[in-house]
Amino acid sequence: MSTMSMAAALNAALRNRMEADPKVLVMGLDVGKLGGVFRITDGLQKDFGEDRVIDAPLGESGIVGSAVGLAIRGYRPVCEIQFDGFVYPAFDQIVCQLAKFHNRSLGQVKMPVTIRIPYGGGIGAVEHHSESPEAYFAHTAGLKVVTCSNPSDAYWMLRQAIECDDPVIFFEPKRRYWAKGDVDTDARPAPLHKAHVVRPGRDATLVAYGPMVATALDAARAAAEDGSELEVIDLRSLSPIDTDTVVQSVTKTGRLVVVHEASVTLGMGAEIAARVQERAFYSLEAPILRVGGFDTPYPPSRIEEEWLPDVDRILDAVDRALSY
Amino acid sequence: MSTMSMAAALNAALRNRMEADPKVLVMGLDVGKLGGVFRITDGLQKDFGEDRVIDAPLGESGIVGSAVGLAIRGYRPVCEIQFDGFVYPAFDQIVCQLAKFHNRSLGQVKMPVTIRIPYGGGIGAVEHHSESPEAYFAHTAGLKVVTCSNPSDAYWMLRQAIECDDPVIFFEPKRRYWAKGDVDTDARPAPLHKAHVVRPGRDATLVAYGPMVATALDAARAAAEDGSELEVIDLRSLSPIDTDTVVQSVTKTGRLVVVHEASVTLGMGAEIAARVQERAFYSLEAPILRVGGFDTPYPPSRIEEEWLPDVDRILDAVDRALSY
Amino acid sequence: MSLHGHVPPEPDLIQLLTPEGIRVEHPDFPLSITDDEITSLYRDLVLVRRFDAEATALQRQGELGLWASCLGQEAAQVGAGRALRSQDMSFPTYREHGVAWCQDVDPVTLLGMFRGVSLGGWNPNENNFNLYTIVLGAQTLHAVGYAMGVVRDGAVGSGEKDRDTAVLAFFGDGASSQGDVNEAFIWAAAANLPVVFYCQNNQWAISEAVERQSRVPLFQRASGFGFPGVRVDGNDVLACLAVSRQALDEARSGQGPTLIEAYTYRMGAHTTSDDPTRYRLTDELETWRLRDPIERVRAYLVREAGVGQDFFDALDAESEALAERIREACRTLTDPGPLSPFDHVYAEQTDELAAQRAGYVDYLNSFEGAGH
Amino acid sequence: MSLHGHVPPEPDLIQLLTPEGIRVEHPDFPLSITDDEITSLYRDLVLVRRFDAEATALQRQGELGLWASCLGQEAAQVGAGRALRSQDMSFPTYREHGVAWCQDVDPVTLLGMFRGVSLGGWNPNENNFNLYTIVLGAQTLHAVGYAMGVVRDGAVGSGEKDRDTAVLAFFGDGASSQGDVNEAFIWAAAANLPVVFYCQNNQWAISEAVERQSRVPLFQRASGFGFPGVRVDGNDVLACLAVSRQALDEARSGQGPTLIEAYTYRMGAHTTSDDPTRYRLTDELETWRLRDPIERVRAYLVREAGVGQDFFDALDAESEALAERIREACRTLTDPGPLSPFDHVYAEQTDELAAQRAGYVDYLNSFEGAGH
Ligand SMILES: Cc1ncc(C[n+]2csc(CCOP(=O)(O)OP(=O)(O)O)c2C)c(N)n1
Ligand SMILES: Cc1ncc(C[n+]2csc(CCOP(=O)(O)OP(=O)(O)O)c2C)c(N)n1
Ligand SMILES: [Mg+2]
Ligand SMILES: [Mg+2]
Repeated sequence: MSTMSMAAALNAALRNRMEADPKVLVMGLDVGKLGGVFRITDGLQKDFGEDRVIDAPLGESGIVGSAVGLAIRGYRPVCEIQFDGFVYPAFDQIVCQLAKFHNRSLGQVKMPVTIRIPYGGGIGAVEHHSESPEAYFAHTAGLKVVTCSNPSDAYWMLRQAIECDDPVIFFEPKRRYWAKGDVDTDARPAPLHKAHVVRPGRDATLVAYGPMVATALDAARAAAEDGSELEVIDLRSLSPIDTDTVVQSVTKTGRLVVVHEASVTLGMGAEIAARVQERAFYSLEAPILRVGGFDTPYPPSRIEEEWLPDVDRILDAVDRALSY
Repeated sequence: MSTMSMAAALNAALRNRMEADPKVLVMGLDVGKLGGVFRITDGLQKDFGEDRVIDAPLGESGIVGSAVGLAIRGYRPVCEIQFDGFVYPAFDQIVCQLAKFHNRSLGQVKMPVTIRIPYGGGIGAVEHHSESPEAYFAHTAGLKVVTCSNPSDAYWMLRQAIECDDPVIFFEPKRRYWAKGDVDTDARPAPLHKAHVVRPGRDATLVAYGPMVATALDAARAAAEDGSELEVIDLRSLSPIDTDTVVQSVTKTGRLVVVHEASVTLGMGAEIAARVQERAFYSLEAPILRVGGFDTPYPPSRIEEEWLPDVDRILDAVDRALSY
Repeated sequence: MSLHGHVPPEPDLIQLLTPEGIRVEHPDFPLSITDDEITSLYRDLVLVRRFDAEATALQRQGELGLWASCLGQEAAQVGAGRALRSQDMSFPTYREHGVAWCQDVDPVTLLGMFRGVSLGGWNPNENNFNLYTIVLGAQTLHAVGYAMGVVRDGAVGSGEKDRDTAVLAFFGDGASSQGDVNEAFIWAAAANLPVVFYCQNNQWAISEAVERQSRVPLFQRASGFGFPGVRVDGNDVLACLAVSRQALDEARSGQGPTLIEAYTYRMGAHTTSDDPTRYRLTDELETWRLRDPIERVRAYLVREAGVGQDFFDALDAESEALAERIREACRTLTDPGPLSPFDHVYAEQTDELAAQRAGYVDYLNSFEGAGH
Repeated sequence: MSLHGHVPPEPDLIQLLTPEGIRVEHPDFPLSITDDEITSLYRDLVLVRRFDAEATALQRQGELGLWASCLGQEAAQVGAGRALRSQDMSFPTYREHGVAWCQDVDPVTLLGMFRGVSLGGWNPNENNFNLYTIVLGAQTLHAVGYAMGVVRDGAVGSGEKDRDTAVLAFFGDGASSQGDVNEAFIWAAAANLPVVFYCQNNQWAISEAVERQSRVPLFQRASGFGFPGVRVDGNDVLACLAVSRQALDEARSGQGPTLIEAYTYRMGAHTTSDDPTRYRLTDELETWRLRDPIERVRAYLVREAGVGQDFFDALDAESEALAERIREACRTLTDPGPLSPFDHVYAEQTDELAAQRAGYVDYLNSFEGAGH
């Protein structure tokens, strides 16, 4: 057990997989000497060489397209997309090739490709550096989509993603990179696609993931002071979704608020609401409410904190849910 | 008033706008002499010339990217994407540029660009020719997304889309191109973003759009024979969504089934379910159910009819909704 | 000086067999080949054409949903295909039936996706022939990644004949305009990868003539990225073979990528759904008929190699037998089951999709005897 | 023949003013320019550098969230910017502060997005200077589309000086690897558009040296697409001006696109967030300091044009005044209101978004006096 930042945990996971399996390669922009703009690949090129930690030419389609080719040849590439807003040039290769290749080959070619994407806002950045594109990928059959909210999950989930024989889009909440936490590298990790109840409660359920888990926990603590016990679920996996865990909680609490940074329309909250209202219809005492980014482009950074869901907006929704 | 196919109606709408406004250009692959693979642009190049009906070099990013540039120069381009599955190379230009440019310029540059996309299955085609990518766009702030289900809407909605000062993704249900219907080119059209109740009913509401409207109507007719009156809503606009019309119907029927070809997870049905359960919570007598494509890649065409929602699958969901 | 003053001359095609069937030499691409070998190439050309014609016929009969014919491009494909060694990997578009043939892929295998019973479904690593890729240009980046793997595996420049590996990536004149193809050039050049890019310029991208894509010959594109490009008579199987061999050899030995432009012609429609009379003149077709890739080899074999009528008769019979076999086999390609879409979405099935499948099973079962 | 035999020689840079400040002639790019004009170019270079330094300082002081400095690239930018006519349109990346300056865009305008109070927010059609584009290469296709519009407007090759219009598209050495940039080349070449592509090869794309992107000089890329490419000393403002003028003239007169590679150096960090010591040696910086784009003009002015200390003193004062004004103005760039994100999503606001905005207004109002 040791205490480390999420960035360090991700680095350790990469290192672990590269040591274990010579087929694991890391590729992306500036992942070599620089160690990535967030230093997640720090030191890897020095230790594993330039042919395993590859500074790619500047093209995201090239990064993912060549990862597909590497996978056909039996490799297990881990691609870094520098920022959320730069994944779109690779969208065609992800949606039409990476996600579909295994199926197209009737299971004869595996696509064990991990695509790491630092995502989300709150770091005061310029345009395209604070987006939350996870719903695009969760809507795409053939992909698995996960996200971590703490160093331990960062470590284990990235290991599991790399070990997985399917393509995994791995979202890293960039504003939580430097928060520290305990990581037990000898533990038995939870299954990759399992949601976690991170705070038990009985009055309402909060579902969050990635960067919003900490915010949801803050909200739950604030609510507790006002006498409401919120159960907080860290979804962890966005595709597949561990609906059972959410439904079980809602069966108990009768109320659900889903929180994410992405624009609310057709965000993950929509899917969770649709599923839960179907599976827990008779348990719901209030409509499922969603707290998300507004249906606008991500705003200039000086007002991002207002645009992003925060404790107040979450509590406002909780109050509304409780008022039914 | 005249009777024409949807293909002819779309052609007439393009012709109407090109005649009215010299800034309207048509561009895409094979839109010139060939008139497009579906002949929607048939004859336009002959009548309006090669500089207004432009056979583009073969690159979708180029098509949309140059449309953005044309819009900056004051033009009003109508782009054709040849098939649904080929829009992804343009995804970056659509999401990061087309959708955001007006906002980035604080409203000083308009993006009156229409992107026509033949979409959906049921035509026995090979891979990438039968997909329903509408949710990706409906999740993207800054775009408007609409789809037509009949020749009259095809005519009017395309005219309105081209007239709109915002980017509109215009989805055309390719398997309905040849179905005929009345078009009154002198009528006063309904607002572009208004949903239509296309069959009144009291027992349950069916929401569909594009290719599935005809299927939903078939289902409603079948249900009527069994004594259930289904209200069918043609959503028409996928962003923004005319939630009021749906809520109003559900307030009356208490039951809602949403139908689309796209994969069910994070498809339009998710958003509609999330909104309606919130706004019509006390009216719902059953959970909102979704009938959509499965969460798999689009299947080989020989089994597409089984994969796609059909009357039986819709009625099965209606039965389940009615059984609550 | 005017920046725009210089107009480069149109290049000569590399040709080793004229349309009249005369064997000529090219100083840069010597080819020592026996008449037996030419006969064997001829056989491939004829069988590919016959198979292709049969597929077109099967489409007309409703047995296939679509067919993308390679009529007219047989030499470009067989020349390239026969230059591959068994360890090499090829990345086709959707039209390289002639390459598939050379890689020993059963033609019937190719029919599945056109019939609509699969999305491809073969194993690319079985015959080193990648799955057909419909999204234009995407496969060129896959070729690049595969080649990166080849290099890392030490399978370039080792000097071992059966180890050193090249990758052959196909694309069309139209696809040359896609960002992906150009990124593939950049990657291959920057890392000196063993990729041979093989552009079949068949003059058309559906209805768009190649002039829509480029005002200079496509092979020239390569020089701007820093690797050699060459234009070959794509209807001359000997030239295609010689140039492909050379480029693949240089790739295997570590000299990096090459772009080959095989200058050819799509004699048929784009696919069986297309109507080329809307956009091109029959004159053009006539001109290209005179350059038919098969006729010239036959002329050579008859006139120069003394191949007798027996051989041609036997080959006719073999062609018909092949067509017959394909026809039969096509009809027996059965539809996949309704649950098959769930089978291979993931290598590690998710509980979620398994549940969706189970729900669908229940639904299907509900019809048993339900009178629906 | 070996396909890979031929290695083209490295080209000479086009240069009109040596690093030592000696005026030289280039046979292909004559430039008749007065010392007054050179003095005025010098003023631009100095003011741009001062403004850029002030922005970097403002970032350090926390007034900006980020700054992408153009230190070292002033000549490449001012040379190109001063070649534009008022009807021409320019499409920058995010680093062309020197071009903005030449286009009379108030430097303070540029600060908004780096401060985080806007996403750009200026009107591209006001100064014919497009919004900064952060997604690499995207703007090159916008330039292409704009140029299509120019052609359709009859504003090319008319012979009217104030009518004929060219489009100048900027991108970096790194961005040259993006599909979009290459598609832009294809479109511009195929339709012979009046676009001048201007690549500032500043040797680095964040931590990646230009060799990661290309093994041949980037200007060569153009020839493969069928239009001229030329490499100019990007630290020589006279050469950049002369070559840009020529290329823009030819574009306006209907001769089509040109690629200019301005060979220069990013003297600072990629942005204020970057730490270049992790990936490059200070030696390199020293080499390039000797080629400083401003020093050489000053040397020329002092030695050849007899410009006296008065001028330099006055310019220093002007620089400081500019810096002062920017500093003040930056601090007063106020944050947008919390409702502003809803304002310009659409030209025709949707009921849906209006309702979302109204809900947010109610929410915000709920705090009034609520003690939150
Ligand atoms: C990205 C993409 N856009 C559009 C299409 C539709 N399409 C299929 S084939 C074709 C023309 C291809 O021309 P070319 O590359 O010359 O190959 P050819 O068909 O001539 O062999 C087009 C536009 C596609 N398959 N992929
Ligand atoms: C599509 C895309 N991918 C990644 C980035 C992140 N990024 C910003 S600048 C940069 C390097 C650009 O290098 P270059 O084109 O040489 O321009 P320079 O910064 O040197 O002016 C990168 C990778 C981006 N902005 N857009
Ligand atoms: Mg072609
Ligand atoms: Mg650079």
